[in-house]
Amino acid sequence: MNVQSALHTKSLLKVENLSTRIKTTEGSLTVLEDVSLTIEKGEIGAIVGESGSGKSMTINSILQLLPKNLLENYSGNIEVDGENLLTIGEKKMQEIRGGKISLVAQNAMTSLDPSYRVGKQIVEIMLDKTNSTKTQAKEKALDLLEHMGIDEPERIFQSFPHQLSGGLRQRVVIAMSLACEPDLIIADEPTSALDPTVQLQVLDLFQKINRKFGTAILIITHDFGVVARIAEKVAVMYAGQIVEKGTTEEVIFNPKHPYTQSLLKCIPNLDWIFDESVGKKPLFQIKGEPLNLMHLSEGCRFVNRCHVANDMCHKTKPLLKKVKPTGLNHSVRCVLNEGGK
Amino acid sequence: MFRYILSRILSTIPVLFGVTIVVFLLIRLIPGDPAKSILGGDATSEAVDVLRIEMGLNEPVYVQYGTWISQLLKGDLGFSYTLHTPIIQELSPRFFNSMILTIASLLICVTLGVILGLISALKKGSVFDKVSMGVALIGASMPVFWIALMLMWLFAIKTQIFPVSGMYNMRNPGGFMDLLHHLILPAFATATVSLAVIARLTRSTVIDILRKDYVNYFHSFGLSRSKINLVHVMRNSLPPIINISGLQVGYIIGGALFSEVVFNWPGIGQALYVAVTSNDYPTIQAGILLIAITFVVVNLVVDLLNVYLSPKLQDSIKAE
Amino acid sequence: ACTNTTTSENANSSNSKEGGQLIIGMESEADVLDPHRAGGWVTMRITNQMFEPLIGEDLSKSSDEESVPKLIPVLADSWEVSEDGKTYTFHLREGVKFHDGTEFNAEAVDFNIKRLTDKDFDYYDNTGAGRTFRTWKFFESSEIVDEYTMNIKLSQPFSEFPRMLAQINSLQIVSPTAIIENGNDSMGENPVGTGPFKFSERNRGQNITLVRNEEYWGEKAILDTVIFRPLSDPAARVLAIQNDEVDIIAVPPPDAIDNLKDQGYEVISGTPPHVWYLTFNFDNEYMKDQKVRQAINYAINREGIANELLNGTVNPAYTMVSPGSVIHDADNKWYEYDPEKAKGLLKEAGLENGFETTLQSSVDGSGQLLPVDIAEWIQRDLKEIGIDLELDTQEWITYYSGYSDGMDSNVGMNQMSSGRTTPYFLSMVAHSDFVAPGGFNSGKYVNKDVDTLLDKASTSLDENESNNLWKEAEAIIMEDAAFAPIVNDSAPYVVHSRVKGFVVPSEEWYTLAPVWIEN
Amino acid sequence: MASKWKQSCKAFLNDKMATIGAVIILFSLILAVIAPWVSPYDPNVVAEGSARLMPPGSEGHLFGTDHQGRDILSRIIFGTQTSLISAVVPVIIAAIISICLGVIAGYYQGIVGNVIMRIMDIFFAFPAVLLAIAIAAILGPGLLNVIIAMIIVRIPYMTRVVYTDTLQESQKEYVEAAKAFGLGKVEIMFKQILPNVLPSLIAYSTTLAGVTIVTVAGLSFIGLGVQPPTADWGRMASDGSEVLMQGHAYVTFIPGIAILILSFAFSMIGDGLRNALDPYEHSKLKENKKMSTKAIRNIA
Amino acid sequence: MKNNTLVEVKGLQKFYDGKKSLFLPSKKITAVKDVSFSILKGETFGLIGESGSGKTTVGRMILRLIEPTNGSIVYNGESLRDLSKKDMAALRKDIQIVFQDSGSAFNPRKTIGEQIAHGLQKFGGNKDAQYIHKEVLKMLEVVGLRSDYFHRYPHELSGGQRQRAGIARALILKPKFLVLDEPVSALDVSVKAQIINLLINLQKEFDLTYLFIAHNLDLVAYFCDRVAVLSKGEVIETASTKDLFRNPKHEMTNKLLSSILTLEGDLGQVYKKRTVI
Ligand SMILES: Nc1ncnc2c1ncn2[C@@H]1O[C@H](COP(=O)(O)OP(=O)(O)OP(=O)(O)O)[C@@H](O)[C@H]1O
Ligand SMILES: Nc1ncnc2c1ncn2[C@@H]1O[C@H](COP(=O)(O)OP(=O)(O)OP(=O)(O)O)[C@@H](O)[C@H]1O
Ligand SMILES: [Mg+2]
Ligand SMILES: [Mg+2]
Repeated sequence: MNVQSALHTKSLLKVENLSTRIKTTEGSLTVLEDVSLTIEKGEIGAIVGESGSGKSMTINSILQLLPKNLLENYSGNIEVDGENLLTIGEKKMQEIRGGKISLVAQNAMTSLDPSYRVGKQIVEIMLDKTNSTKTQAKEKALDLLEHMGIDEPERIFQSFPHQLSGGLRQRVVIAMSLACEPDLIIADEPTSALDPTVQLQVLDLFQKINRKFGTAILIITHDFGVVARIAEKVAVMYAGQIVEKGTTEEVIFNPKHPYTQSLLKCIPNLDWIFDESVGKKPLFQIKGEPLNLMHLSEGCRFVNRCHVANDMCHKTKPLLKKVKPTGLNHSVRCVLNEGGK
Repeated sequence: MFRYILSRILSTIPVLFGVTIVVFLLIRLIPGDPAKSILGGDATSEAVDVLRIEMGLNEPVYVQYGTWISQLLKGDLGFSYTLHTPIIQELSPRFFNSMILTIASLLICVTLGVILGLISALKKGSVFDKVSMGVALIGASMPVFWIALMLMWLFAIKTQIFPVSGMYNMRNPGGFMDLLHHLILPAFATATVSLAVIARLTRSTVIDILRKDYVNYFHSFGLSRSKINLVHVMRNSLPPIINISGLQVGYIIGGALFSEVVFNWPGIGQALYVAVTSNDYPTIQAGILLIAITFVVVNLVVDLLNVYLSPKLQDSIKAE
Repeated sequence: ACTNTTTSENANSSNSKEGGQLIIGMESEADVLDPHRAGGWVTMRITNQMFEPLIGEDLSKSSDEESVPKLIPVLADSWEVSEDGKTYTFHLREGVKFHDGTEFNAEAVDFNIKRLTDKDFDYYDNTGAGRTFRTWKFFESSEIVDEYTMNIKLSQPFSEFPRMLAQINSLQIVSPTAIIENGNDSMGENPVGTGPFKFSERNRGQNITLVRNEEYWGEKAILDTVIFRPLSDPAARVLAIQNDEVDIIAVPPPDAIDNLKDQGYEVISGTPPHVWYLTFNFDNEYMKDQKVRQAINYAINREGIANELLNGTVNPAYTMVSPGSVIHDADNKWYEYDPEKAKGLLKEAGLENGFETTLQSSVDGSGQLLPVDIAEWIQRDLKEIGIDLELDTQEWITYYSGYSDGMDSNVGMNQMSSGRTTPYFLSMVAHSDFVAPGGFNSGKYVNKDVDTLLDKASTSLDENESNNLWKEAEAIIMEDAAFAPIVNDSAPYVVHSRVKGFVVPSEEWYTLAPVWIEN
Repeated sequence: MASKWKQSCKAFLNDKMATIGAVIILFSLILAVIAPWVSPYDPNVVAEGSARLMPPGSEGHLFGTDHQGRDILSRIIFGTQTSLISAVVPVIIAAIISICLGVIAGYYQGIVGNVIMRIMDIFFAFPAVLLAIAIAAILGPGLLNVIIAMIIVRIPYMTRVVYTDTLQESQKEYVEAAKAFGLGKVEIMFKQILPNVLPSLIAYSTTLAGVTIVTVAGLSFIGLGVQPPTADWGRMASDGSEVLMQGHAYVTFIPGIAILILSFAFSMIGDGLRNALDPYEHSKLKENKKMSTKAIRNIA
Repeated sequence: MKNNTLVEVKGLQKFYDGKKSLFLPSKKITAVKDVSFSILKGETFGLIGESGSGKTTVGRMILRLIEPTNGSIVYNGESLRDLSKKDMAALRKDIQIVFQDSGSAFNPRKTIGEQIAHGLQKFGGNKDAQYIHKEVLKMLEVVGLRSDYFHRYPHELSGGQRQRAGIARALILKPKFLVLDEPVSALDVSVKAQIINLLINLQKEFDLTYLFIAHNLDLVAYFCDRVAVLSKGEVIETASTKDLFRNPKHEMTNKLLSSILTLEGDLGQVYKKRTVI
């Protein structure tokens, strides 16, 4: 939204220098390092990154959903409305979950209990989190379903998850996440399992919700197309770190990190279809494979795949720093691009 | 739905048909002459011949099968070689007694097994989990007759808390409480192995479901773990637990044979034991058939129950 | 053969005794309660309380008091035999009623005889006929003289016929009305006889309950009810009596007996007509040799089996004549334990280096004691004299039905447990008429002299003469060593001290009419 | 190839319980072989000078003597032979037959598969123990007949495991890939699919071997097992019941414990194998629960 | 024109029997209703459609991995459905397939090398083990895999590497025609680009013809020369990529196109913008 406002008001969600370590059979593993991001009220943000880059881990850390036997420790700060989630305790945390922040699950197919009617599941959450009666909750649930652009809310309410198509199920999950009127919805790859046509509808729905209820949305995706369509600001993740963040325009049209640049170049160029004069350009290709967190070197994590890396990159650990001349919010984690070129 | 139930019921017919063939063939395969077995070793060969004709043993096999089936359908299970009585008279009261034992064992192993498995799953990796699963594995590795003997030794001989045998105290039968008193040891002996199996399965099922996305998803809404466990985990563990419990009925009926013998429980298993030791083939045949039919019916009920419990299955059936 | 004396003299004081309930733990479930069809002693002990024969045995005396049960008139007041020994006339008791209220008379007896002998009779019973064919071996016809007089004609004299009739499943009289009304099979489920007890209920595997017959023609039973409870596990029987769940148990495990005695239970036993014996196979190359048979007889330590293995619940047997039989003479011992003599005999037979052969045995069965344990004991004894015995064990019924087929030539011997109060038992095991396959003479022992003696004995009309003939036959059979008698069961029952009047006669069964419970 | 086995071995050896199980089985295998040399007495004959029912710890009789005066330790040692044979032989033979039936039924899902599986269904209508009893009763007692009965009883269960796995595997794309190369049906079934089905069958078979020991003991109790005087744990445990009441519980107790230990050892190995033989187990984080659930369900 | 056609599919149909129980009437499931198209030598032919529209079924029917219920498949002038088993087997080395789910496309219990070698063992003229080994290593190099992957098991490879191995396996027999069933759908953007580039290079190098099946349209738009749109088992539109994307005739096609999200908005808008300019 408004870039300046961030400076003055308290942010809705503010993650600062979050690092998360988990236990694995081969020892402890830092899956998130130095992750910082903020979401303001009513804002739509996005996190992009390839598989395994730590997107889901970020969300699970924010909501503290990592199972005890997996989590080793968190460090850093996670503030919601000024309250530090890492210190408020499990009971308060439970109120935040679903109350202030709710999740749209990555996989709507498996995130609904197959044994209960979907309506009952929405109502269950309402009854648990608010003081409403059953009939009130049902009414509200039907209302929500209608808002989701569902024609026959009553029928959907009475359906079992498996009776619904992927798109409908995703809508139900979104309705569920709205059940307690949260301030922030975090959606983990809400559309990657859907048909492209349905994906578009769901994205539009998010936008509608954002406008209508003023709910802030943090969307997780690996698709820059989605980011471009919906987000106001975006953070790009690679190997557990945010490598670049800024407004969507800044990041997409003026990417500073070689990784972001490469990713964007990987998107096929369709000019040849519209422009007779150009032929198909070969796709840009990042060399190598996504990084395995188990084998980290001391320098930049992207160094082995980077097309501009030099010796310095191997040695110095880059920090996330503001891109100087351009934007106030545009930051990048690259020694070569600090302060821009 | 009705059509499905009907078709499911009908689909047991070929199985039952196969079961009768297997059971019929069993007795065909015995070496020796059934007529002679009936009359005993010192009967005249004339008497044996008469009986052979009477029993239709000179007919071709398929005719014999036909006769046998048509008698079965009339409720005639045949005639015992050694007891010289119509088998139905021998087995029907015993069947009832066996059901008492089976149901009691089932109740024990399902309730205890589920509780044990559930706690173990929720406290996965804890001492309780390790101990109870270790014990469960041991429980599943013991012969039922041995468990029965050991229980008997401990609770009926050493401590005399429970009676050793029978269903009632003959001197002064004390109704239901008396029955219960007599029931506990054989029921536990029969239930042990299944208890272990159910506990293990419940544990792995619950662990599986605890890992499901929807369980974690509900947690992300701040619902308490205990509530999720109660509402979602339990509900979704139900079908596999019912499934395994249904299958355990077979094991329990098999195990009941041993505890019935050890505890002198007047059930069908005891009759089978006597029949086996005296080579009373028609009774073996009838007993096995009766149990198989019961088992088929139990499986049918379990299937239908599972359909009832699984909305997805119901729908795929409706779609047919 | 016998005169009519009145029954049960010790029952005269019955009015002073209370009734009550007696529970008997029996060693297995009873089979069918139809006395003609019943197959085992366990069942006969129950049917004997409900059914009565024309001529019976006096079961009220223990073996000690009377080593052979006397023949007594029961449903027949008296009987006589014709000069030629072929016609028996029975004068039936008047005023006897079946439990179903119908009248007992000559027609009823005729009905019963026909049920067992007349193939064309509507109520002919194949099973019953098969079971009793030895009794009816020489039967020709029956004839109703008047309402209470019956004639039975035989084709040849048969001195043991009355005794055979008294053997309990030969001619126990069942109610014709009950059979005509409910069919031939009904008697097993709803027994109707004339005895001192009547059938009350049966729960299979749990109990068979009899109640006193208040209408009984003779001295009424004292007990109100008798419950027979099947407890097939020996240990369970012991526990049941220790826990006071039953009053009497049959066949206690030998190891438990001392303990039970210490705890104050009475152990009552008798000398029923029972022999556990080996039959030598005359088709076998080694067993053909009399010396080998004798050697084996000498080599077996019968005392050891009786006292060590079976803890004194049996007695060593030195003859094939059953104890409880008129001609039994306990002092006449053949082949007492003498391994050296046995070795000598083998040497004489040219087998000093020993040989291998097989002993067939059942693993269990009615009256079988501990067949495998005994067989293993014999195995060890024979090893001493160089004979390697291989055991071939089978389940009882399989074994029993194969028994009368005889043995294959490679089998040396097999084992049986049997006996009768009548000396006719000798014919059953040793007469060539009963040679296997088909008969009880499983070893195919044939000796013309023995045959002649046995035939004479069974047709002789003079009791002394026939007894002498039986004894002569016994001597030859034993000299031939056609068998090796091992032990005689003493049929121990463990009885609670409050049970009075329970007597084990020289039979495999008993009567409960004189029994009472002392409070 | 080698690395895969190494990996599996490592995973197996890391599993403490499975290793213990393997040690037990190995030990009893050795014991079975050297029984005639290590057994203090002839198992079937009363030793010179020993009495009946000597309690455990008596001189010269570590486990005491039984109701016939035979040395229980010697009988236990010799009993390993019959126990191992009756556990392993039926399972191996049943496994071989089941592999053929199950793979064929799973791959040809048409009439052939249907007929095979419907026949199996019929056998599923009988509780396994009872079917074993019925078959053994009809064949008559004896070790060989028990083995035959156990083979027949185990086939339906193992076939079903092979069948469902084959069904699952044959829907995977590597089978299509093999078809695209024009591989024959037999090749696909036994060279492509079978190696993927085998591990879970091996694990399941091992568990079943443990169950089989227990079942065979039950048959012995009924008198259908190994015939006397051959030493057999099941028979020993059930014969001992005669003197159990007289306070000689050890005559039953000791062979029962032997059965328990051996059967337990097989289950432990089964569990261990289930985890160790799974190629995904080493690389992926997720635990593969599918197998054990199925295995447990099928034992009944 | 005609002799330039490599594969021609006509009136292809596939029904499945939905029968579940002996006592219930069976119901036919239509997987493919009516599909006809032809693929020219050397081109990349795209097959797009929503999920469940029958794309995979069509692809596999061409290889006769699934037996069609009706219709004809002509490859290089030969009617595949009329071929004997033996002739078909011989033709298999000409037509190969790359699967979507690289996880299950490899036998988990055989090494990558073994599985790539399979085709050579079956069809290769030279069955010498050493020769085959060499060939496989060559192929691995072609698809950009190091030689030490030869001895690895499938689960030891990443998704992208497995997909390369899948391509190597398909190419080892030097086929002329490759069916690519969503070969990159499961991959990350960066890896996707690598694979597509590889496919394009291979096509040039080996003179391949592709049938490219996808539901993600951006790649189809980039990669294919001609496209057929499948909906509910029927081909609703076939055209060259340019024509199709510029001038979608069918409403369904239009919808599909609009769902392609580019950085500048969805393709529908982009196109409108472009044509206005
Ligand atoms: N249970 C776990 N044990 C060990 N490592 C884990 C676990 N869960 C996640 N990781 C590791 O943490 C890193 C981040 O995983 P995360 O799930 O956040 O990725 P993601 O960006 O959400 O990927 P995707 O797009 O596939 O969902 C990965 O490298 C992953 O291997
Ligand atoms: N073996 C089968 N039995 C029954 N129905 C089948 C079978 N295989 C496919 N189908 C059905 O045929 C239809 C077409 O399936 P197909 O897999 O070809 O679709 P697709 O276009 O490849 O979808 P996706 O994009 O999801 O891969 C689907 O509705 C499917 O349910
Ligand atoms: Mg994720
Ligand atoms: Mg597909």
